[in-house]
Amino acid sequence: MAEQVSNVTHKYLRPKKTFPNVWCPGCGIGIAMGALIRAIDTLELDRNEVSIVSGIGCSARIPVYLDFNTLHTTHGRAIAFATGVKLGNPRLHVIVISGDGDLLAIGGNHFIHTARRNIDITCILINNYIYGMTGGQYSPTTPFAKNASTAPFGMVEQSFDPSDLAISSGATYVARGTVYHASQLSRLISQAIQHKGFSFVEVIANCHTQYGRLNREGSAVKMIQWQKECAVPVSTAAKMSPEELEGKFVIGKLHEVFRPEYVSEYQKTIDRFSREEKSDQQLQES
Amino acid sequence: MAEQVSNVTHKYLRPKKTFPNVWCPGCGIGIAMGALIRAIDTLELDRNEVSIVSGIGCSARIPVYLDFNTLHTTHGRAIAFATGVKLGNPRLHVIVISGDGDLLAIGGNHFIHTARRNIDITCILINNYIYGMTGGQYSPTTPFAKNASTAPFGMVEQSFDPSDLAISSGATYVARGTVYHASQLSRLISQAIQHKGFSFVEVIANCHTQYGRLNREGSAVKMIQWQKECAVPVSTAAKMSPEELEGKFVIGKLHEVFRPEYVSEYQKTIDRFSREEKSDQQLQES
Amino acid sequence: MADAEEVEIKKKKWKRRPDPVVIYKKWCKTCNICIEMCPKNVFDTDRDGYPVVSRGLDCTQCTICWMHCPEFAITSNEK
Amino acid sequence: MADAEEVEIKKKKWKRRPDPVVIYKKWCKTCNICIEMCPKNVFDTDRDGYPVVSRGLDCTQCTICWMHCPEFAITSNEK
Amino acid sequence: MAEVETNQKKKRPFYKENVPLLMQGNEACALGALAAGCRFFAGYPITPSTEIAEMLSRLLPMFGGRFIQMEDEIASIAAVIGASIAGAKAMTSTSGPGYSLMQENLGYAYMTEVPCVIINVMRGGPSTGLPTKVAQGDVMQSKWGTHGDYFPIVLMPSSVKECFYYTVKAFNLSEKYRMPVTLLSDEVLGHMREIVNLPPPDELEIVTVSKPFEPPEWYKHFEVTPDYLSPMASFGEGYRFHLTGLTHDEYGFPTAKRNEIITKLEKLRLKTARHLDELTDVLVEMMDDAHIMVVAYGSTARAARQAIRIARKKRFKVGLIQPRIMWPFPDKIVREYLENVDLVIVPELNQGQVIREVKRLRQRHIRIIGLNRFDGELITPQQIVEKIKEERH
Amino acid sequence: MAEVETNQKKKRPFYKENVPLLMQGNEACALGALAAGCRFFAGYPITPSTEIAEMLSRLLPMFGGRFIQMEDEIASIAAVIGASIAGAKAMTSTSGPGYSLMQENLGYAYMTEVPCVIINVMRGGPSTGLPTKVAQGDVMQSKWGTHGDYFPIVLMPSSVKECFYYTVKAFNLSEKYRMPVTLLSDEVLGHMREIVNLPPPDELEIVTVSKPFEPPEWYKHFEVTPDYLSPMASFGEGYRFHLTGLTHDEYGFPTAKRNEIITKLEKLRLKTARHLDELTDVLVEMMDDAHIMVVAYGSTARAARQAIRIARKKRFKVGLIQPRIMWPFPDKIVREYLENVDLVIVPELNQGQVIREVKRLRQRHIRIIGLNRFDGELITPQQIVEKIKEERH
Amino acid sequence: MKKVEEGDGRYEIRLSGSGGQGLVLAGVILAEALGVYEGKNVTQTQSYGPEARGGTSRSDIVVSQGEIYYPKTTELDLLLCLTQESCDGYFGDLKEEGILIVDSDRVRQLPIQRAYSLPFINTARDKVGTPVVANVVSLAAVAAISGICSRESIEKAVLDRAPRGTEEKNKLASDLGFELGSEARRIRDERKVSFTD
Amino acid sequence: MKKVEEGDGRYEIRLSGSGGQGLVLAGVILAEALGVYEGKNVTQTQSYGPEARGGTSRSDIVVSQGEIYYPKTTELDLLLCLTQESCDGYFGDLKEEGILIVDSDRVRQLPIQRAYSLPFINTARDKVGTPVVANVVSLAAVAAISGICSRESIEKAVLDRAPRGTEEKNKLASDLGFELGSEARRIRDERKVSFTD
Ligand SMILES: Cc1ncc(C[n+]2csc(CCOP(=O)(O)OP(=O)(O)O)c2C)c(N)n1
Ligand SMILES: Cc1ncc(C[n+]2csc(CCOP(=O)(O)OP(=O)(O)O)c2C)c(N)n1
Ligand code: SF4
Ligand code: SF4
Ligand code: SF4
Ligand code: SF4
Ligand code: SF4
Ligand code: SF4
Ligand SMILES: [Mg+2]
Ligand SMILES: [Mg+2]
Repeated sequence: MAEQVSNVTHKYLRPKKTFPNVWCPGCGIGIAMGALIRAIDTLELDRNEVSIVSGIGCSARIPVYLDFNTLHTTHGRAIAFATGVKLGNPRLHVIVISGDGDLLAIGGNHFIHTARRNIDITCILINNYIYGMTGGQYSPTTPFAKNASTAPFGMVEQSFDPSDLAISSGATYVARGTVYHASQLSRLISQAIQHKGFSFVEVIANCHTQYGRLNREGSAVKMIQWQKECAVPVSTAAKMSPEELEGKFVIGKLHEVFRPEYVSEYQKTIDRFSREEKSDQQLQES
Repeated sequence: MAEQVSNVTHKYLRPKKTFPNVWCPGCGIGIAMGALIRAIDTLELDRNEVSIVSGIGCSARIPVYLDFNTLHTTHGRAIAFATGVKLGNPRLHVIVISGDGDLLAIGGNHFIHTARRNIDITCILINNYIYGMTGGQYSPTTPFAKNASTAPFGMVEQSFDPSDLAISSGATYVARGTVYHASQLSRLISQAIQHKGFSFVEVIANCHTQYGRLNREGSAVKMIQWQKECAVPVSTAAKMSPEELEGKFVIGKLHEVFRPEYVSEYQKTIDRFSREEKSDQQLQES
Repeated sequence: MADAEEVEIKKKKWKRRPDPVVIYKKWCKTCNICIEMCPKNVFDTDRDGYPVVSRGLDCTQCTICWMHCPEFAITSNEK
Repeated sequence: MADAEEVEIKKKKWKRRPDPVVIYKKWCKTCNICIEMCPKNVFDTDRDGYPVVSRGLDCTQCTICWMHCPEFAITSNEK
Repeated sequence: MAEVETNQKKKRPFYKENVPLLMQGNEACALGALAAGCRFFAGYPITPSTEIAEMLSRLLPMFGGRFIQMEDEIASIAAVIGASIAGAKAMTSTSGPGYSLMQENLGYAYMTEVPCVIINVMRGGPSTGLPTKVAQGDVMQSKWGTHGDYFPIVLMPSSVKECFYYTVKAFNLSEKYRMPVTLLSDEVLGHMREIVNLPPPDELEIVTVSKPFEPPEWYKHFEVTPDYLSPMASFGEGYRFHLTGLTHDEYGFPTAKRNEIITKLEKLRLKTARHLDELTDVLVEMMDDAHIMVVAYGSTARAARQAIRIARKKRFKVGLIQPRIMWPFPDKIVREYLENVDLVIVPELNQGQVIREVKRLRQRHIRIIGLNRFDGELITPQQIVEKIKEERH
Repeated sequence: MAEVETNQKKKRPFYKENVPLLMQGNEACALGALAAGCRFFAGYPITPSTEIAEMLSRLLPMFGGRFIQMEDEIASIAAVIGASIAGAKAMTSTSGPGYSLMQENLGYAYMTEVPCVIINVMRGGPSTGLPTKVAQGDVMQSKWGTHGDYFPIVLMPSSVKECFYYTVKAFNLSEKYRMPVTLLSDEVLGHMREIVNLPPPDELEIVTVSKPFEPPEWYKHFEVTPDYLSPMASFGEGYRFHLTGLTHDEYGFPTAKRNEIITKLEKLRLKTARHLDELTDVLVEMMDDAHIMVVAYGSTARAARQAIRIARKKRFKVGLIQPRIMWPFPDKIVREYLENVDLVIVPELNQGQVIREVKRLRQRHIRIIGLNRFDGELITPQQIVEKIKEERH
Repeated sequence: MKKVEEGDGRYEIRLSGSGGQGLVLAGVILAEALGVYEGKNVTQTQSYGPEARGGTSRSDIVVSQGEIYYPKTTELDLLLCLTQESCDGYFGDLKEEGILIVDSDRVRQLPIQRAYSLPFINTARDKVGTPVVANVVSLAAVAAISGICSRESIEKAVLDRAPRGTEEKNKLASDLGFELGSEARRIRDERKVSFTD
Repeated sequence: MKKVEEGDGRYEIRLSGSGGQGLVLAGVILAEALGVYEGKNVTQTQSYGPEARGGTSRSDIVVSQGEIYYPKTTELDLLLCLTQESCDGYFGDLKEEGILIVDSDRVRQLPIQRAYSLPFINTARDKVGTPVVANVVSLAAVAAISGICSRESIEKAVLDRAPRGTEEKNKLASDLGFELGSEARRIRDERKVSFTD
């Protein structure tokens, strides 16, 4: 009855070794993973030429379930590994999956620099406002005054706006979606993959087990519904005042510009010299 | 004839152990150091309560010449050390001196996070667009297509705008100056020190030995004069089109806002509990 | 009458087929997301908390449930 | 005449004093910044490249030279 | 976190004196730190050490101290060193991956002689390895992890009670010797609960770094004293000194002069080498008549202590050496006991680390063998007994 | 940089075969890398290694390779590992502080069995230390620097020529054993110029990791073969495998099963342990009748080679053991020679590191002493000769 | 308390079931009762990690009059199982003469005859009104059956950890558990001969 | 070439002066001349680091027919000094019988009588037109005086490194240096007795 199965995501899973997955029941990460798969499927990429790279965290567990070239690296370093993968074999579509701790705390430097270089990599941030895997410590996106296991009296630090940071670091495609808006999310991810240059998609996801528990935000379902309430599409947001936007967040494509992309720029140097090489047998120090 | 000496900077030097300094003749770092000293002098800070912290690089050599509480740490980590110094003794005025490699390459993460926290530290970036100390490798501020010893065919990466990055990371005071505009620079630095929260001053400085040599930009004097030509005050810039601003940079105070400052926010928690402590001898897990 | 007819057709259609969506219980973690998000209220829960298709006829194959199942435990039967 | 007078006064003033600015040669690295930046063209160079005050009378104590000396090698004599 | 299990929360006292309290090793470390006077913690969460951070995030502000979660482990140890320089007793806690990341800045602290405490709650390695399982794979790393020569002090407790007392001791030694002290705990110790009777804090011997008494002009931050320990001023106390990771003179200013370099680098060695008596802390059991010596440490020593008792009942003359200060290694004691035995067994939760140190001290042919387990579980007493039997079949 | 001195620039050939060329050790490393097939370099500048990066930034694009300067050393080694996984021979170069920072990700590469080469041009430590001076302070770190158990291969050349050949060898071993290989050079070697006759690249033996031939469905990335070496597919070749730093099964999927864990971690040990013959590379000089043995390595071996010749003239029966593969340590050879000597001198540019390994192999009472220098200068032949005289006064 | 070969009065207990049944907390309470209120030496351990997320959950207690060297369990003197899965998985760790206690509704397949099969969960649900306190019920029963810990100590330890406002329910759960346990023990004592077959 | 106790034909040279005088390059050229064009073994080293920035600069060459074990200099056979400072600083490293060559205008205080004091810098400035080539002038003189390297090899090595368009000047500098050196050596050879007092 294989024909019967029409959930396209299943084509891309590694069911034997890895399922059921490690995530808590209702965790938004799985929904985001589905959106990613559908984006790749839509683009009809050769799965042998797709590489998914992650660091450490609940979100970072995504690659193991996916039947691509997958790389589960060290905490925070996924983007730096991904840069090597891309340069080692520029034909690959390289996609990084990361959590807010992984990408923005320990991995923040690699994030801003990779954005700066505008290398053709797509980076997906699963932002659940907390360190899920280690048990609910605060992250650089935990909002001011919210609770975390290491902020027992409320967060006293300010938080990042990851998309803002991406833009001013140099990312040339930036979008935000939620797991509630799962089909829009697929579209944003596929735009990001198609974009030539560093593209970034922030996905608002629920971690009810840690963030939800510590902040009494209820079940997975409740947290996902909260996303619906607070999300404002880009077009609507354009007409709203800052006060009206207070406590909301904007979803959709936030930013797209075109600047020289790193791999192609570097290729120009290579091409120059391989031409010269042909004409000039003995290589010269220039 | 000590009376005769009226160069106020001399009051703050450690002449015996450390002079003449290590910098190349004409290096802009010395000028920036003078501006820093005059800023501190103007504010009449108790020198026992000033701490200057740096990483590694030519710029990072500043502290050793200054008669304050000085800390020359590891490459890129100055801001993280400084955070500890500030929290270990919040009475101290903590000032970080850093180069573009130190602060923005290896140290980029500490930079954006410290800005995010909005902790009351002042950070001065000596931006000379290159790694001076190690001999002219490209840095995150080396402009596209410029030469460096590791970009022998021209820089293929995009570069950061450090002040932009500071703003979107959360810095609450951001300014830019040059060593040519040395007295304005002093003023900006003293504003930055006075500002409560994370303040950032970018100083455009000349490294003729490396950047200048590799890009044929001439002597120290020539490079300093270039600063004069390209700098546009904030007020003038406001009236200019992006095209007119092409190839120029804006100097002056770029950004100032007020947000809860980390040390004071944390202090509130401490105060709350020290009050409780008085009333309740046996501490309770809350 | 048209409505009634449609329902008839649907009924026939579904008679020949199993449920419009299938839940793979081995992967399902009973998070309830499908149940709550289904706009047509197709699901009920069994006593162990697993979703069961109770009103299969109402399903419009809107994709919402399987797109939001974090466990990849829902499969559409509509090809 | 006022001008001439002023010059006279200046001259007297400076007669009683040493140069308006003093170069500490041990620290000076002959970078030329002071020489080039002085708006009054007060300095010349000696044969080793060190700045020497040649037109001290013209100095307005504008602070530019010592503010820009990277070596802290210039001291004003004006208290 | 402790909280996960005690989520039916309630206000409970966390420090009661002289009554039995049930607590985890990680909690005992946190309380030990507080008792020792720790007033600053900077860290980054990592299993299985996180409870230490979580507990201190709650308790430190109550004592006027500060907790901060930094952006990574590099920043954490940097902040700890900075705070210590500014006068606060400071610590961090982590596990293998974080400990690896801290190595560069740890070297800085050794070089600049800044006291601080690092707790590494070991888990299975290498790399991410087995995050929730026990191992003792970082023992050699704690001696050789950063570049260049340095001479660390590393403690290894083996019970929850020792987690408390050795954390206090870590601070005391750190302050006295002005250097980072690492406490190597492990996943089992960290998460295990045992009964501890906490002493009244004022009954604990607490050491704080000695302060200079001379006027600032005379003060040398790294003065070479007869015992190689120099008084330490903090930032803000009027001594405006300079610190650098470059080789430096006694004042702290960078130097490239040969004699000053040698003075400095030898000082780093001599300050432990000249105090080996104080820096030897070994539990010796049943060694008087032993022909077989077990050398075990940390959690593994618990199994060994049971094993030698079982083996004695089976008439094997076996004893135990348990270094509780692992580095500097207790050369003298181990060498002495090596004289009298003909078999040494070194059970370790790794593929053979400390056994190399024991072999290094061998001066004649003796059989020295390892018993190595690295699947994330403890070595059992039975395994050690079996090994003894096997060797003496 | 080379350029700084040759700033009267001119187009000069950088690789001429079979004619004497004057070059620095760092340049020889860069050329060795190219000759070995290196096509990716990611690094971060640091004295005294920077010339390697600078030279490769110029040369790699000429060969269709890629150079990238990353934001720090952590990113550098990460990118190197990533590129290697994607199929490029890859390397980085650094010095102590950078090597410390790379430790966590090095552990990842050991765990995931990814080939790559790291050149550490050693300078004075600890910490920032003496950035422009020679030292051999990172030898033990190269064995124990990251957390958990791992079994590294580390090479130590002692001339510019060896810088070339041992870089090639580093790549070859790295590919064969599928693991990071560290080449420990030092400031003197790196900056010293000597004459090298470069071989025609096609005369060099170049090893490239073996590729799987089975279909993707059957492929096990970490298959335990009889020789413990598994063929390696790269990303993009149709084998869609998974890599993780968690303990994993032969396919690469995370595992917590005891037998799979043990299989994996033992494989890491056995793949070197089962090939000790190939992994032993020791220069032995004048040991046949020696009563005194000098164990020296890297730059220090140069002085030792001269010293034993001087001492022989003075009728001291002295010989030299120079490990050029430092790790795995050549236990067998050293142990053998220890049988016949009664004095061992271990000159090192540190406070005593490799001497511990020599002592570890001692089975009877022999005098083993160090000759340690750590002021940023080389040990001279005269110092070694003096030491011998002193001992045999 | 039974002596084991090497220990001086060492006694090993495992409380097992599925995650969410509160057995880790029960283990902590038992350890506290034994260690804090009865002055015994005690160690409590549990398994962390992937297994801990889903599936079975366990909490091990070693108790002894003397010093406890090896802190983990090796051979169990007593095993409590609230699910079939945990019973299947851990039964092998029980000593030959060890005590097996199971929930009568969740564990249908008993590996041995001489087990105490008692309705902990149903008792909690039916008599206290919430299955959440099944851990306390079974904990008290364990104490009663093994005789390793006094009723008072268990009660104190339970109330110590009970959240404000739940004291009554927990007290009730503890009482019910003790009754279940004592009754079961009484029956066993009576049938002594046939029971230890 | 003179034999030293332990070496087989080992000869040690130091070229010293101040930073910017191009002596490191001169050392590289000399090493290249010896190694590449004369087929000798050679090592060239220099000091890096803080000292290298300001102050004195030096380049050391060890040359030998046989294998060079220890690559650094220990006792110099020949020392060239283009500044007083470098002469003061390094003279102590010269062997008793070693050759000292100095710039006659920059080194006024000679530590020993039997030194070659020649006007390298002035020759470069006055006869070639730029002091920049003083390094080549002195390099050629060193070769001529020591006899360690042929004129052809030096010339080839110099031209090899000379930037495009500067070949002539460098050739001239080399010629002048050789003449200076040969002449001085001739004089010394003539005055042999009195010279080696
Ligand atoms: C070097 C290092 N430090 C710390 C950790 C522990 N750690 C694992 S995941 C994680 C945070 C995960 O948070 P996030 O990236 O937000 O992912 P989430 O679990 O929320 O999806 C931490 C701190 C580690 N594995 N390695
Ligand atoms: C961990 C580490 N990596 C690399 C270095 C080498 N290093 C020293 S300074 C420097 C760059 C300095 O550049 P910048 O910060 O711009 O300072 P500048 O010298 O230009 O003032 C580098 C790469 C180091 N000391 N430590
Ligand atoms: S802890 Fe949070 S992020 Fe992690 S799997 Fe559970 S719900 Fe998801
Ligand atoms: S190298 Fe550049 S930055 Fe460094 S001292 Fe010289 S001029 Fe200044
Ligand atoms: S496809 Fe849509 S209507 Fe049908 S069951 Fe799923 S959510 Fe409900
Ligand atoms: S969404 Fe998926 S996991 Fe959740 S209840 Fe429905 S089928 Fe089960
Ligand atoms: S103070 Fe002004 S006018 Fe006087 S010398 Fe200096 S720059 Fe010239
Ligand atoms: S600016 Fe200072 S260093 Fe430069 S020439 Fe003038 S006095 Fe000398
Ligand atoms: Mg998260
Ligand atoms: Mg710079």
